[in-house]
Amino acid sequence: MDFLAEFLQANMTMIYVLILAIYLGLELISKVPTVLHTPLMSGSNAISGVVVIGAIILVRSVESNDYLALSLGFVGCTLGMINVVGGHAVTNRMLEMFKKRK
Amino acid sequence: MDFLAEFLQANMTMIYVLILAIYLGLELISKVPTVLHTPLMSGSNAISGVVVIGAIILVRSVESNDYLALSLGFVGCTLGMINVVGGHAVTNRMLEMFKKRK
Amino acid sequence: MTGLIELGNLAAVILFILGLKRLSSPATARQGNLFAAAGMGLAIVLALAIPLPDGGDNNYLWILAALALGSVIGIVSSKRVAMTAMPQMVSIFNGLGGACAVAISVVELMKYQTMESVPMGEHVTTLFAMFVGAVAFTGSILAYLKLDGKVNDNKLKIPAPTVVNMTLLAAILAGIAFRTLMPGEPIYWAFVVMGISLIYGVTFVVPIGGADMPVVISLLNALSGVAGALAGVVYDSQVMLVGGILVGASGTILTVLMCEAMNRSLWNVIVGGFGGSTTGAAASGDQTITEISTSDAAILMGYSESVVIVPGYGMAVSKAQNEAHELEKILESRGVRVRYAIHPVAGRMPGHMNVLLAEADVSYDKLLDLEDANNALASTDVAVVIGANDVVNPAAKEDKGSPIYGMPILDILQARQTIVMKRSMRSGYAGIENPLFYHQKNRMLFGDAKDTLSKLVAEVKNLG
Amino acid sequence: MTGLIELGNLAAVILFILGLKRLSSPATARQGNLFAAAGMGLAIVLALAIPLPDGGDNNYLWILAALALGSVIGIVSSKRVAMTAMPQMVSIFNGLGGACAVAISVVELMKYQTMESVPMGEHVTTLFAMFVGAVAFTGSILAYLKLDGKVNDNKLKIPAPTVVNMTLLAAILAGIAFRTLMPGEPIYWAFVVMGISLIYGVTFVVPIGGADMPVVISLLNALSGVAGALAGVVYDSQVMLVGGILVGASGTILTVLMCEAMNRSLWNVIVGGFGGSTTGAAASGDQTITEISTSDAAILMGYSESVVIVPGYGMAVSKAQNEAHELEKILESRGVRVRYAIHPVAGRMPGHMNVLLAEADVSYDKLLDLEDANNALASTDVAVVIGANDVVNPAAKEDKGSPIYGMPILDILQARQTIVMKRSMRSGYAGIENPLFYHQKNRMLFGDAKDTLSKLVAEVKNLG
Amino acid sequence: MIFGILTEQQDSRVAMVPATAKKMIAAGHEVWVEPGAGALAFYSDQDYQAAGVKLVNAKGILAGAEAIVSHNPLSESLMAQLAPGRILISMFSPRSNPAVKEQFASSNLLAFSMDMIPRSSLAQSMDVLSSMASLAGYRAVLLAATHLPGYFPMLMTAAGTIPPAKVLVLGAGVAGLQAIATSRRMGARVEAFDVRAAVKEEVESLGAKFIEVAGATEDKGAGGYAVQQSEEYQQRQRELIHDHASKCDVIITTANIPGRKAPLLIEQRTVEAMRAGSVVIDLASATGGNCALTQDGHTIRHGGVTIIGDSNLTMGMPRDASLLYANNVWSFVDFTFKKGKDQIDFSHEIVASTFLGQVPQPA
Amino acid sequence: MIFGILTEQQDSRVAMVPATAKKMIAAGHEVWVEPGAGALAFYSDQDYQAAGVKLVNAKGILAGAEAIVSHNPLSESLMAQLAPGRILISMFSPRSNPAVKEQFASSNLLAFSMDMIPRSSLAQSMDVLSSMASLAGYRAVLLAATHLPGYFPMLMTAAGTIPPAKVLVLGAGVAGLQAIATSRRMGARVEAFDVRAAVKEEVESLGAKFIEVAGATEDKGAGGYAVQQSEEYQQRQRELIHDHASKCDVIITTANIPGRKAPLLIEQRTVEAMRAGSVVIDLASATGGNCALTQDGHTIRHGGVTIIGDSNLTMGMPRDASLLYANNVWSFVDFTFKKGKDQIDFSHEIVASTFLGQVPQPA
Ligand SMILES: NC(=O)c1ccc[n+]([C@@H]2O[C@H](COP(=O)([O-])OP(=O)(O)OC[C@H]3O[C@@H](n4cnc5c(N)ncnc54)[C@H](OP(=O)(O)O)[C@@H]3O)[C@@H](O)[C@H]2O)c1
Ligand SMILES: NC(=O)c1ccc[n+]([C@@H]2O[C@H](COP(=O)([O-])OP(=O)(O)OC[C@H]3O[C@@H](n4cnc5c(N)ncnc54)[C@H](OP(=O)(O)O)[C@@H]3O)[C@@H](O)[C@H]2O)c1
Ligand SMILES: NC(=O)c1ccc[n+]([C@@H]2O[C@H](COP(=O)([O-])OP(=O)(O)OC[C@H]3O[C@@H](n4cnc5c(N)ncnc54)[C@H](O)[C@@H]3O)[C@@H](O)[C@H]2O)c1
Ligand SMILES: NC(=O)c1ccc[n+]([C@@H]2O[C@H](COP(=O)([O-])OP(=O)(O)OC[C@H]3O[C@@H](n4cnc5c(N)ncnc54)[C@H](O)[C@@H]3O)[C@@H](O)[C@H]2O)c1
Repeated sequence: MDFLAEFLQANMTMIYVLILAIYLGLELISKVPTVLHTPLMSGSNAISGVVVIGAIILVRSVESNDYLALSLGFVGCTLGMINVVGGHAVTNRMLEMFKKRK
Repeated sequence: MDFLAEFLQANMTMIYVLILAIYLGLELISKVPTVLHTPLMSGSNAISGVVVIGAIILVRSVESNDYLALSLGFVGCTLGMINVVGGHAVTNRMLEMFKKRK
Repeated sequence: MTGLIELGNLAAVILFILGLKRLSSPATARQGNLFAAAGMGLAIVLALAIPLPDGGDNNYLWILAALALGSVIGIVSSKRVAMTAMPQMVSIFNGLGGACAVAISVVELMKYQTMESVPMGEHVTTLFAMFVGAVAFTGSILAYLKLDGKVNDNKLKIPAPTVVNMTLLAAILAGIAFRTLMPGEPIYWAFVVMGISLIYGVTFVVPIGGADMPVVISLLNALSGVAGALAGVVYDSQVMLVGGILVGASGTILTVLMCEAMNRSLWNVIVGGFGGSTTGAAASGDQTITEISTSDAAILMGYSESVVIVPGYGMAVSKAQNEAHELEKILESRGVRVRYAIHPVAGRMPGHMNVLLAEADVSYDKLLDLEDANNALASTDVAVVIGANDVVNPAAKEDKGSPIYGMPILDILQARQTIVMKRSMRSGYAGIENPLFYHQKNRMLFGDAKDTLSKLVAEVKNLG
Repeated sequence: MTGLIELGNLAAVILFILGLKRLSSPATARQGNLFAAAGMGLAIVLALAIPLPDGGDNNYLWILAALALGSVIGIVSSKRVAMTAMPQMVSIFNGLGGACAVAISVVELMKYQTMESVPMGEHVTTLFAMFVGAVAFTGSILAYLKLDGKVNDNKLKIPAPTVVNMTLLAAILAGIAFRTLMPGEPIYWAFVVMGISLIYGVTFVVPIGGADMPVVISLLNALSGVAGALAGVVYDSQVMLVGGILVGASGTILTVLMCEAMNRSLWNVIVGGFGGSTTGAAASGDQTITEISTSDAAILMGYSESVVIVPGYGMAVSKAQNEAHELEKILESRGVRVRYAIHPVAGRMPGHMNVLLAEADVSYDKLLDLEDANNALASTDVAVVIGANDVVNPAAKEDKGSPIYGMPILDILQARQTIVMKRSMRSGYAGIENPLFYHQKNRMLFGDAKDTLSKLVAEVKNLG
Repeated sequence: MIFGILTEQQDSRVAMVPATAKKMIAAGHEVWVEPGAGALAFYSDQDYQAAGVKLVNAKGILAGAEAIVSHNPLSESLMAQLAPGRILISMFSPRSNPAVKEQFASSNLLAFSMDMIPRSSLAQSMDVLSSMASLAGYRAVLLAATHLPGYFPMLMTAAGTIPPAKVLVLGAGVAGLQAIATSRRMGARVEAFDVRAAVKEEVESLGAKFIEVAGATEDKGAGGYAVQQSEEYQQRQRELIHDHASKCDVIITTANIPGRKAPLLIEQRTVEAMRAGSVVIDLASATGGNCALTQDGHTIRHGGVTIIGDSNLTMGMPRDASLLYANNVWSFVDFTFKKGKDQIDFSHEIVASTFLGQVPQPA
Repeated sequence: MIFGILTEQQDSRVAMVPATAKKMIAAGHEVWVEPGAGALAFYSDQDYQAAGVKLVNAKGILAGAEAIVSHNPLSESLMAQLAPGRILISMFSPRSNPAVKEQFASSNLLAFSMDMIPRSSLAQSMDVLSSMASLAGYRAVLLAATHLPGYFPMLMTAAGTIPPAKVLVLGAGVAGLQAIATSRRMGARVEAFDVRAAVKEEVESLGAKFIEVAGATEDKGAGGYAVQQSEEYQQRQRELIHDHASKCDVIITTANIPGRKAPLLIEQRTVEAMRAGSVVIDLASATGGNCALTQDGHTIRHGGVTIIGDSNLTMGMPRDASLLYANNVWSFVDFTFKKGKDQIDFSHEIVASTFLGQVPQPA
């Protein structure tokens, strides 16, 4: 309880960021038409690949002889990158049909 | 320049709050119909009365014999409060017409 | 304790957000206002409760007195004000908000005098808060005076306003910079800055046409939002900060929207000059007509009890009968009673309107002939004229001189409000002026009937 | 330096936001995806550039290799996959994202072992990241298998799934708590938690029907977003945090929207049971029909080159001719070529359709008779059947046994895609089954023609 | 005032109907109707009595009524029996036979000709020409449809597709517009032509296509009426009309130029170019007809084409024709005799233009 | 095969039109037409020749044509001249006179009666009854409108408001529905009644009001046709119809029960309760009429009400009537004689139901 209060006060700004971001997340797509459900899912899934950033930082910060960490990190980077790149690519394909005819 | 970088790093979270809040501000009312322009203005004007909070904290924190500060603060509180209360009241009146008929 | 209070403040912020959101759609607007108010109430209470870092002796009496006083004034004045004078009221309130910001920053600044080292960031922020607050203050007051016609655009003028304003602005910024960089200098420098700011508020508004005041107020409102946010930084209060920012941001976009609504750019509103004429009331000869936007028209009808549609030759020309029927149906679906008033000579051949409305499959039972219509109109909220002119020309009743004097017309001015859709101010078949258009009960909705109607239908749908 | 990088990250976040925003409207969706991608690219570059607090020896080779490898795999697989298999693909990708989160949290956890005091907050966050990531990982993979039909709902079952899941969940939370409170204990406890999480991912998805997988994927996607955010906290990277949160939030609401779209509650999807039948493909006898939502139908038509409308008795019954005309007009305004195929015996009297369409003022030149229609249909993108049945019944051509064998019909299956609007699967005048409805080219759009059409018109308007 | 209505000679209509009579009586007038006057228009004597009308025989009416209302002018013999100062309200069509002007100038009867009501917005409630023209326009289409050996509307049936009938309306005045509207309703494709360019918009407002011939002379002074056109214009016009006419199934002509012979719009060659079974309805036949082959009051066959010349189509709808006429008259009466028959404002446009004969000098 | 078409006796229609003949010839048949046969239907001999038809006189046709197509059955005398095995395609209406069945049973001619085509979706392209009924329904409205002394549509004019005409349609089969659609188009208020409840939806789909009488007997076996109704049902029905009928301006009756006398729906008292000027069009007059006062083939006046009994309205539109009939026949021929006249599948519903006489035993 007390610990919680502490914590709250310490990270209040952070919490604001959270709340605002969450609300924004909801607000942004609240009016998406059904057709876009899948593309949107795929797109945001690609974004969820941000974890790759974590992987990168991780690999950068471990000693270059700690092979376990490195290889795990390597795997992480690869997987994350697949998620990111593949995700966006797939999304883009899904959205082909929305090319404007002129 | 350097000072700026410093500052940025120090208050990054704060800046995020700013950015998010601003974007949210824009996003929220981007689709308001013309009829609501005035009520909306009036409503947000009432919100802009938050400064009254400042006035309150101010008065609370000054010595109770510093009459200049007190009276200035008093004025501040009063004006701010007028803005807040009056604002919301007026807005409410403007919106009378939107009462749902059943 | 403080942690929870912080949470409370967060709640307040969320209430603000939801409030604004709801305020932007007719169906939820009132609720939105209440949300915002609740948020504010909460914030205030918390501000009273939150333990101060360095003790301080609270002075609750002063505060409560002030709050009580403020509330009373606020309530009373808002009850008193006439529906038509609302914008003026808002503008005054906004001014007071600005003043409040000024007041507290002054105190802060004086406090800094007593401290040996002043944190630069805080100092500059405070000065900005004062500046912005001051502009909002005097600006709003002048806006109020102009709106209320107490000050006349043509009376009050300044030469080369843009130059003047730029100069003042420069001076203020310089002043702030100077003040922050050498806080040692005597305090009155701060007041000099304040003074110029107050003046700037005036000179900023002077060149802008009275008809553009709403835009200005919205802009100043955004400013006072910013002032609040700045103050928030000073007192590092998230509520003030975020609340202020929200107002600042939404206020700005709202201002832009307002300009778009009267299709002008914010810039040409501010540098002013040709304010007025293009907007709100337009002058033709000595009389003036008032336009109405489709969305306002939509609200007007959507929230009325009964609507009478008066079709004329213009409906035929633009083949708008189906759209008219659309409008009828969607209004009916909102519980509005809709009927058509058919003037015997509307159109260009006997029964012209009948043919068209039948084609659009409008039920015969909704058609009122001259007599029934004139009875029905008395108890009608909105009479909508779709491309009719002569058949609703009051001159036939009032103006002995008129060539159509004595011809029976649809006396739509009996209705609470009338809206006339046509493309221009051109006259109809009989080629005579129509006083109806200039009547203060009437609003003009210009454009091809078909387009206008389909826009209208869309807007009514949006009312939700 | 770092300051600027931080700014860069901020930019990335903004790109994410704008990207999501644009992704939610057909007109801007592609652009949105690019925005998001750009943001991601920026973030990655910055992550490589940002100076590490405690030096660290970068290992760029490893990283670049990994990134390159990942990119290649990503590109290739996304190019390879068939349009129809997209959702499966997404689900795999999502799984990998989860796995990535697991990987890094494992490393982190091991790192903690080496430190004497572990900051509790960080520790718990990491564990949660691992947990969530693990669930997303195994869950997505199973979802993929189910979607791809590699795993059959009826084959793979667990008794009392809700109980099982609750237990596992409890175990995991307990594990996390235990781990954080006594970090001294051997590391494998962490892996136990991980193991259970991986299992939970499976048991969570098992009871949910294959037809509901899209919803599940969306949900898991939201989860991996959260995982990312948590990781963000660990590495205190704002991009990861905000980016993750955005995905988490929008993913959640998207999931809810998806459920609404097939009018079910998220809850009854998750506790599963009656998945399938009500959604996507519905079974009638042995054959299955596929439904389509109005908005999908709107897209289909709105972005096509040519549409042929086939009216039938159903249009007459629901008096939908005006709405049909509406649809025609709005499609034409988008540059789509629209015509009507009139079958000689459509309706209940000779010329039934002619009477109605004339009433709606549809131009005669847009009406195609049987012969012309069957020629036109070959080069038609979408054929929309409005309450017709017998006149588009392929049995007349194919099924010698059929009572209407030999009757000339509108052969709409020549069109690229067909949509049939009717209220139910009931048969028409001739009282016979219609194979068209079950054809894989065909989509059913159930409901009263009039309502359906006006919804459709609205949706097409929204395409903007 | 006392208004008298006699039975019309060879006309199915009647100049007053019960409903209107009721209004007049309510306004303090008296209405006398000859027994059986309304029979052919389906208004029975009982109906009249129920409305408060007095049934009076011809003799009585001629003797006692202050004003006599009729569609067609009274015969010489009847008029002879009228006392001086009596009022006559009828359609004397002074435009086509100016003689009547002299006649009344020399007589001491006050004659008002309903067909001279100005075509102003104000006077529209008295505008008999509009009421009758609109009836004629409507009925012309019915006639055409009945004589056409096929459908008007388009029909796509199991026994083949019937294309919509093509209708060409020449002269888009009140009658023309009504004809356009009615044909459209019945599902025909309609084209129309008129010298007055103003009409284009009106025609299109009814969903018909307007055929334009460049360079028509217009005369605003003509109060919306058409004026004589230049020779070479007429040439161009004839060519164009010929092209369109020969492609269509029904032609309805309503082209009139007040006081002059109706313009010739359809030549023989045009008729002969038309498809067998086609129909031409000429509403201008009374003033010579718009079609070269028209015979006023007769239905003839030229090749496969049926040509009907009839300017009295309204007689085919006596009930409504009588009703509308009666109402027009009542509006006129109410306007003109409001202050009593000795207080007529002969200077007012409406009165002036309808009045025949010389203004009585106030004694 | 060689198809012969003779001039119809007192009928304006013709059994074959150039356009259709062209199709038949293209399909390898020969078509002979008697000179002038199409004249009254506005099809000239040139048109036929242009389509590849051979003009042959009656004698020649009777002698040489393998099949003779006509609207009305040939006269005894003509039939006597036909060689055995000749095919006759016409409307023998065996339902109303079963005698023909015997006649052909004893003769050695192959007669197909187009009016016996089953009312199935499949057979609709041959369904003469539909084509003709739809023509009749359309024309009935024209007739009614022309006889009505007033407007059909509502008109709010300066000379008063004319309410829309009220039309009541009894029997909403093909003819009835077409009548409803047409009246609606012309702006009338339409009510309709039929014993078959299924029709309600169809009637409303055309924007008319359906009058419901509870408790009708239906017989799905009757293939969409109506069946005899119980006495007290008919009583209730008559009352209801009486109420509605007496309030309306036009009644169009199309009520038929195949093979029986048409049901009586409008009694004398009802007619007498109707407003003067009203019109009754009885399309069922041939089978006795739905109105008590109907006289088949005559237009009578009862009180103020005009009653027209006519089951041959299609003759008023010979051009399209002939066209549709010809197409129906062609679809039937193409279906029945595809494999040649010796390979007819007499077992098929369509053939079976139309064929009269006994099936020729394959030698
Ligand atoms: N009923 C008859 O038998 C008959 C026959 C002949 C003459 N008249 C006369 O016609 C007149 C009828 O009166 P009315 O009020 O129906 O018509 P009106 O007085 O002629 O007025 C029609 C109005 O519609 C507007 N308009 C035209 N096109 C339009 C479009 N596309 N969209 C929107 N508005 C459009 C015009 O104004 P803008 O140009 O500014 O758009 C015009 O002022 C009377 O004077 C009557 O006497 C009647
Ligand atoms: N043209 C003629 O002269 C004539 C005369 C008599 C019979 N027929 C026969 O009628 C048939 C005509 O074929 P058709 O395809 O036009 O009609 P149909 O085969 O009868 O099919 C009509 C379909 O419309 C649907 N429907 C009914 N009400 C609806 C509503 N309110 N909204 C949406 N859908 C609705 C019905 O399905 P749900 O119930 O599931 O909605 C029904 O399956 C042919 O068999 C023809 O032979 C024609
Ligand atoms: N003010 C009113 O309320 C009112 C009411 C009714 C009519 N009017 C006006 O009165 C005028 C006459 O109406 P009307 O129906 O009695 O006209 P009309 O009967 O005198 O003539 C019928 C039409 O024939 C046309 N015409 C003449 N010569 C022609 C030619 N050579 N080729 C083609 N067309 C030719 C005329 O332009 C007219 O439109 C119209 O302008 C009408 O709008 C006004
Ligand atoms: N399958 C097809 O494509 C097709 C084509 C045409 C007609 N049909 C069907 O054939 C059937 C007969 O059509 P029809 O026009 O030849 O009918 P019809 O001419 O035999 O009779 C006309 C109408 O009179 C009605 N009727 C009979 N007795 C009545 C009474 N006592 N009161 C009121 N109404 C009465 C009948 O129900 C029928 O609707 C209808 O069901 C029609 O739908 C089917």
